[in-house]
Amino acid sequence: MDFDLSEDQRLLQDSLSKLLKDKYGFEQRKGYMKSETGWSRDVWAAYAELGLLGMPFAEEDGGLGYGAVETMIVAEQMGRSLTLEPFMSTVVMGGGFLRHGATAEQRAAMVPEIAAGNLLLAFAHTEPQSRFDLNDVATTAKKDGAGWAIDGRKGVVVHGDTADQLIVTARISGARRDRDGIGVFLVPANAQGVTRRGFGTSDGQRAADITFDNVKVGAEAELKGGLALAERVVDETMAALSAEAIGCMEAAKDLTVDYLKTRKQFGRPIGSFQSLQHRAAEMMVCLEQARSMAMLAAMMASEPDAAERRRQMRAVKIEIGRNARFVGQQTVQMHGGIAMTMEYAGGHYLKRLTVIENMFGDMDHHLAALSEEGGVFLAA
Amino acid sequence: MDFDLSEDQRLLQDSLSKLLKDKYGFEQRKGYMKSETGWSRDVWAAYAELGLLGMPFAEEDGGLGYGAVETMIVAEQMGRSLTLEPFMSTVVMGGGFLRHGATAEQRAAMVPEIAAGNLLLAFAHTEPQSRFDLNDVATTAKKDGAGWAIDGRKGVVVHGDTADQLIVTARISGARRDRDGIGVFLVPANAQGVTRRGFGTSDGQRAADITFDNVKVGAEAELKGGLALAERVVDETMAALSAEAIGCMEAAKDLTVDYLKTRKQFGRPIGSFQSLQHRAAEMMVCLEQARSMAMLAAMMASEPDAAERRRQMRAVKIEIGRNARFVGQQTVQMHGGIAMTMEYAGGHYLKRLTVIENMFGDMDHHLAALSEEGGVFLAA
Amino acid sequence: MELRFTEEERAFRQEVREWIDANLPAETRERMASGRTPTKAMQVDWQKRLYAKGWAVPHWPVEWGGQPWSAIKRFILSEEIQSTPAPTPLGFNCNMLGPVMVAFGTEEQKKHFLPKIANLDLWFCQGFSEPGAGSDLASLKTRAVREGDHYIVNGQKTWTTLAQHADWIFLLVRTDPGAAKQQEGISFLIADMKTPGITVRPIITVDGAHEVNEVFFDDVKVPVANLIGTENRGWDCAKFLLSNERTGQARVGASKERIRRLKLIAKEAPGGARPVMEDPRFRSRLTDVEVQLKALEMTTLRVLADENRALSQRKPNPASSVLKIRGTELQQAISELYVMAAGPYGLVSADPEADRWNEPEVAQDWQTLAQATYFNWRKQSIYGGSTEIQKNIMAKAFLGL
Amino acid sequence: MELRFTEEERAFRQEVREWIDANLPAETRERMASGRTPTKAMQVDWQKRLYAKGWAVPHWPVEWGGQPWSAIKRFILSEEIQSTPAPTPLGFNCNMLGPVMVAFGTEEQKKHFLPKIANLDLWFCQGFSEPGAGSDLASLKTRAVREGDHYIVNGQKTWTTLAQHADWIFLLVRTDPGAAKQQEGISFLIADMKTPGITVRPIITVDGAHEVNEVFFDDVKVPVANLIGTENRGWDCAKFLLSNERTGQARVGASKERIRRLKLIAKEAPGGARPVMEDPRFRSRLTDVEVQLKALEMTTLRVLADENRALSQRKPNPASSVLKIRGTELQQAISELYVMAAGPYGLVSADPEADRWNEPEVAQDWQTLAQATYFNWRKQSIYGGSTEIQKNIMAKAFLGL
Repeated sequence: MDFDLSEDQRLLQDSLSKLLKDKYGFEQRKGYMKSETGWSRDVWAAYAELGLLGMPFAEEDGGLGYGAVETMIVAEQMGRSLTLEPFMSTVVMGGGFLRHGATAEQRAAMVPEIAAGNLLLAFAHTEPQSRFDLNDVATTAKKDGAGWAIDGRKGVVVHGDTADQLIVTARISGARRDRDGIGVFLVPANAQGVTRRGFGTSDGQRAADITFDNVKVGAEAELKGGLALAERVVDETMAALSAEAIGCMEAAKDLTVDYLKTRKQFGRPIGSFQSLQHRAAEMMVCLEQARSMAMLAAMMASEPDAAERRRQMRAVKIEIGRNARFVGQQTVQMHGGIAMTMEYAGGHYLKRLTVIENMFGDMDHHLAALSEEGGVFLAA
Repeated sequence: MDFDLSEDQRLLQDSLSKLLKDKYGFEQRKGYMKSETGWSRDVWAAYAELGLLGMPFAEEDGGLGYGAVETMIVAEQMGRSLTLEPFMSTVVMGGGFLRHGATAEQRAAMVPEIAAGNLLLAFAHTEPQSRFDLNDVATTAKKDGAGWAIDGRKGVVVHGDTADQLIVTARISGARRDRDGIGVFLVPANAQGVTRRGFGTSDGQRAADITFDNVKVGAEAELKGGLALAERVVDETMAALSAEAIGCMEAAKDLTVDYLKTRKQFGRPIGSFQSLQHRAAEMMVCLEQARSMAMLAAMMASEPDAAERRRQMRAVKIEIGRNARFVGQQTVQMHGGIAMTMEYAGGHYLKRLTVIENMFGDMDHHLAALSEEGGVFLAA
Repeated sequence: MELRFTEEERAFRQEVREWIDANLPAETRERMASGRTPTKAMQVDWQKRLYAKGWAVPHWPVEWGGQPWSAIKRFILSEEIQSTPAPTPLGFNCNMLGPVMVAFGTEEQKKHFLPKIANLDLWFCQGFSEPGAGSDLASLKTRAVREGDHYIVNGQKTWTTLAQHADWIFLLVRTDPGAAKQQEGISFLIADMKTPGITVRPIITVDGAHEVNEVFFDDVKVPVANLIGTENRGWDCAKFLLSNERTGQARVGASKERIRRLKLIAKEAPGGARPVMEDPRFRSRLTDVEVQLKALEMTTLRVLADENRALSQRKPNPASSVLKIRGTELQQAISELYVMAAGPYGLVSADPEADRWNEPEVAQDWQTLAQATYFNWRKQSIYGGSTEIQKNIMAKAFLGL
Repeated sequence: MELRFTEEERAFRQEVREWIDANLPAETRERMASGRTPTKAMQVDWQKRLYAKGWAVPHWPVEWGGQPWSAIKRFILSEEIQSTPAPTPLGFNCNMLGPVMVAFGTEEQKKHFLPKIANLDLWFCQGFSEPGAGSDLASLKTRAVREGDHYIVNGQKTWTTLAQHADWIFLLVRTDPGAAKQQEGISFLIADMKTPGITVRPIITVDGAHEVNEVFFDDVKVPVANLIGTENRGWDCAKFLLSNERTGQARVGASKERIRRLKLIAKEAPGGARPVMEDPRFRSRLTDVEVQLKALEMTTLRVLADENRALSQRKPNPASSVLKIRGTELQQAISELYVMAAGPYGLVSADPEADRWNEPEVAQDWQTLAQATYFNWRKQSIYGGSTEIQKNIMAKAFLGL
């Protein structure tokens, strides 16, 4: 067991950190947010140049063959800078679906495009009734000649407004909440019958509400793996989101501690007040506990036993959520009014952390499921 | 609406407070605890003299006709002094059963004896399988000629080791958890077939495990009212226990604040440290919120609508439990080691508060039930 | 001790309820019920109706539009307004400036301003906080120099709520920078927002709302007649204002309304296999908040019933400090329950700039407000005396630490 | 970065498990499993077995009985011992005095004492705290005056755990009351408990247990040869001791064992209609604690893996401060879950004076221990550096506040 980064990993961290320092100051970020896409094509191109967009793919597919630890490193840096680009959607989620569910031909066609920054993906799974349950799918895929016809509605498709290809769960057979009978389909966003309505999310990112009205795709559009594939990719995504949350928390903690040292009231730095000192210490405890879980997530992302992976990932999500909430809230509380404003980064960390807490299941969702699965420490 | 005490009520409070100051110093209490009964016959006689033992009974029965507010006043004083005598068992619970369930003849026979301090009662309801459910009764009462034969086992009968008469729930008909078919019986503790094993409780009081082996009682032994009677009395007891908890919390808070002012470390009173100041302030918030609920309990104890009474009393028990736990734990934490010892009152408040928290249902028990009953604020 | 509402109090509650039902415009009720703040027009219209009925400022002296009511009766009115929900009379006017003017103002000031304040003919905002003076309010730096019958005011105020709606502002200024203590040498002024040299700059909060502002004073001429109380004794007015109406901060009525609504919503809100409300965990969390709110309601009533004693003995009820701390916590906790209920659709963010952005709707209206409200309500433990400041006060005033 | 146990580490875990199974006396295992502390005889017997195997003090230098293992391997041994559960090697001997003697002792002291310490031939207790010196340890007053080749010790120690079992004591005494700083002028001594003038008086804790003691020193003659390190530099030894083996304080293995046992118990524990474990609220609370414990386990591993860097750069890992704070909280949280599971029968209190008081049983054994353990474990956030002291240290050392 060894928690140190390799030389290559440190290099990756440094070069991304440098890029973001250069291109992702908080003021620059405001500009990206106001642009039409809500994020920066320019930064995206820089990611491509750095190799980040092809990192999870096998070298023979045109990628770098990086693993979960590298994803953790990258996501953490992005969390620090509150980046807005569709890295999770395209590289982590899209990449996961292509690696585990696509044919060699599909990968040969798509991976170079993704790596070059020309192709964006988004995962469409949430439905009005589904809440956090991936298996709750009312959208249907019906056989249509050799191919499929897809009908239904997906909500809150993160970065679905700018995606070129949508990855869509749809029911081939069975009842709405059956685990069997779910297919995962690659659907071009400009296919006939696809209607998208984009909107802002509470953390200042973008998402879309998407309806599918008799959308025809070929037989090859169905990725192999069904629900198990989607769950695997979501587990990998939860690992990446956890690392992003660590970046947010660490940056928020640093910002807060700096503020405590410089802001004066009653003639002294407010960081000299013991109640705030203890709260800052508690923030650090939360950060370290969360960081431990992000590392566990990186370790478990490649666990082949799906049930074991899922249980541990639930534990990760719960602990990240708990600590993210505390750190986010206290960042605002200890700053006071200034962190309530759009102009200051503090409150934006709370917002992004809140969204991460509520993606792919909140604390109660995973607590309920994990406790039904026997908890963390199974009987020996 | 008026929260002030009347002149008479203030007098009652003062005279009991004086009595306890005189007879219930912490060192005196240690002596009572070590005595054979585990409490003081002498103090009990003093209560009788003050009229406390007959206070809830109607004047025509030989009592003082006092209500829930007076019980609250008395219980709060007893909580401050951590008294050990069977006041809850005999006067609050026993009194409740006699007032609401006994015949005039029974009251005529028993009330003067109780008021004089000669007769002690205890309520036997818990069974090994019942947890907090009053309706979960495996003990049976079978018709036996004109009377009854009782068989079963009751656990954790508070003050059951010294009681003269036991008030016992037993099943006359139906299945173990049916709400119907439960009878409440007055059983002399020295009746043939009654076996008692006394033991100490975690707060330094006394209780007994009691088995009933074909115990024969007359027809008049059955009080009228069944489960509804028991629930009504338990609601009244929860009100009194809440007031006792207020007394414990207030005394614990005072003790702690005094200690913060006098204990010095690092060359200054530890009460000058802001983190402890804020914790003490939080203790006060807890105390006041709990006090509000103890007052609500006194108000609701006489509510005729049983469902409404029950809902409000659950809310009381939950809020008392939450705040009792915080105040009890912080009393120990802010004192440090000294409050971990038997020799000092601080830890004993935590112990008594823990027992109160766990009597007649803990927080989760009442949260579950209350949320199923629609919560506190019903739809308008 | 009598812990039930009297027959008369219950009848009054019924009367209030019926009157509100008959008089509250439907669109105001609807907007409030959705969890939004009222528009300026709604606020003004409703407060004028309340004033006409005699219910806008019942806690003021009768001669200035108040009512000879008990504190409990005032509580009932306020609770009914909040739990309808309807707009509450503007706090800056009715709970802050009004009582200060009654206590410290001249007869001319009272005659001229009090009716306009109560009837919301003039909308006042509050100029207390400054960039360098937050929790430590007495360190404020905005200067007012007397020149003839005017003060010349220079400086900056911040966190000025709804300054964009305001006709007037009341503010604290430093009139004697040489005073021995910083609390001395402060004065309390009122000023017309149209006075040259006053500039309002919006502050957009993290939820996207425009609620607070910066207000800049650049050589602003304020007539000396606009001084409230004595020059250099403005801190007395400020302390009086801040200690006033602490019971209002608990906002129990509003929280009860939010809880009741949430129960209805959560009965329908999809929870995967079953509605959110049927998840025992969610239900327990909700009930837990309700229980604490019930306790806070009782605490509020205790403080109100004790008001006369507290005023006459000048010894505040220790329970009064509970109201701001727990009231805030519970409002924040309720906002977290809404976020939980909204689930993945809580990510959808209402666009406050575009009125009909959600047509056709991409998420239910309440879902689009859940996270915004959660973010916005974080302010409640910061403003009006942060939780930390409240605890400092409690430790000192009530515990002697 | 390699976040899995190696093949070798997994094999070692298996070896440890099998060895413990084969060597732990049944009555010791049973007593530990019931949640009780081991008797003195059990502790001594078990530690001698571990020492014979080479496993009592693996973190010591190899020449003194240690093992050339990685921190992870030591963690595995310790975790397996805790989760059996079996007695852990006596902390006063193995984690406190032993390392201090290795670092500061003379060759004679090492040769004479270290094997006896490791093999528990001598049971040591700790004389640090005094009635007036708790969190502020450096204010200690026990005096040692040198007279020829002896110190004459006078004073009082308190909270001395298991002094009633101890053969020897290590203690901090003030040898130079005139020193400029109170941390200077302190010396670190060891003393035979049979020395005339040493009196042990039990302190009974709220749960009825006799675990801690007061120790009085009345003109106690301690040979100068019993000084560890340099006279007046005892604070160096104390700091070294306190910073040592912080990972042990998390006690993750023991907490895992308590959690696993609780799950079994709660499956049977009556909950009215159904066993406690089937109540979704209880189950969520339990799972929530498990999750935090899992995080703490990972944090422990991170700190261990980082040990060499931290030692060589003299820069402790910030995560190390987490261990005591969260470890304590979780142990306390688990004790509260036991209280919940016990329900009304949690009121039954074990009589620690009478061995067979519960025959025939009035409640299940674990029920009778639930509240006592809860009360007893409140000490954990107080001793060994209270949570408050830990946070002071963190704010200063890691956050620069």
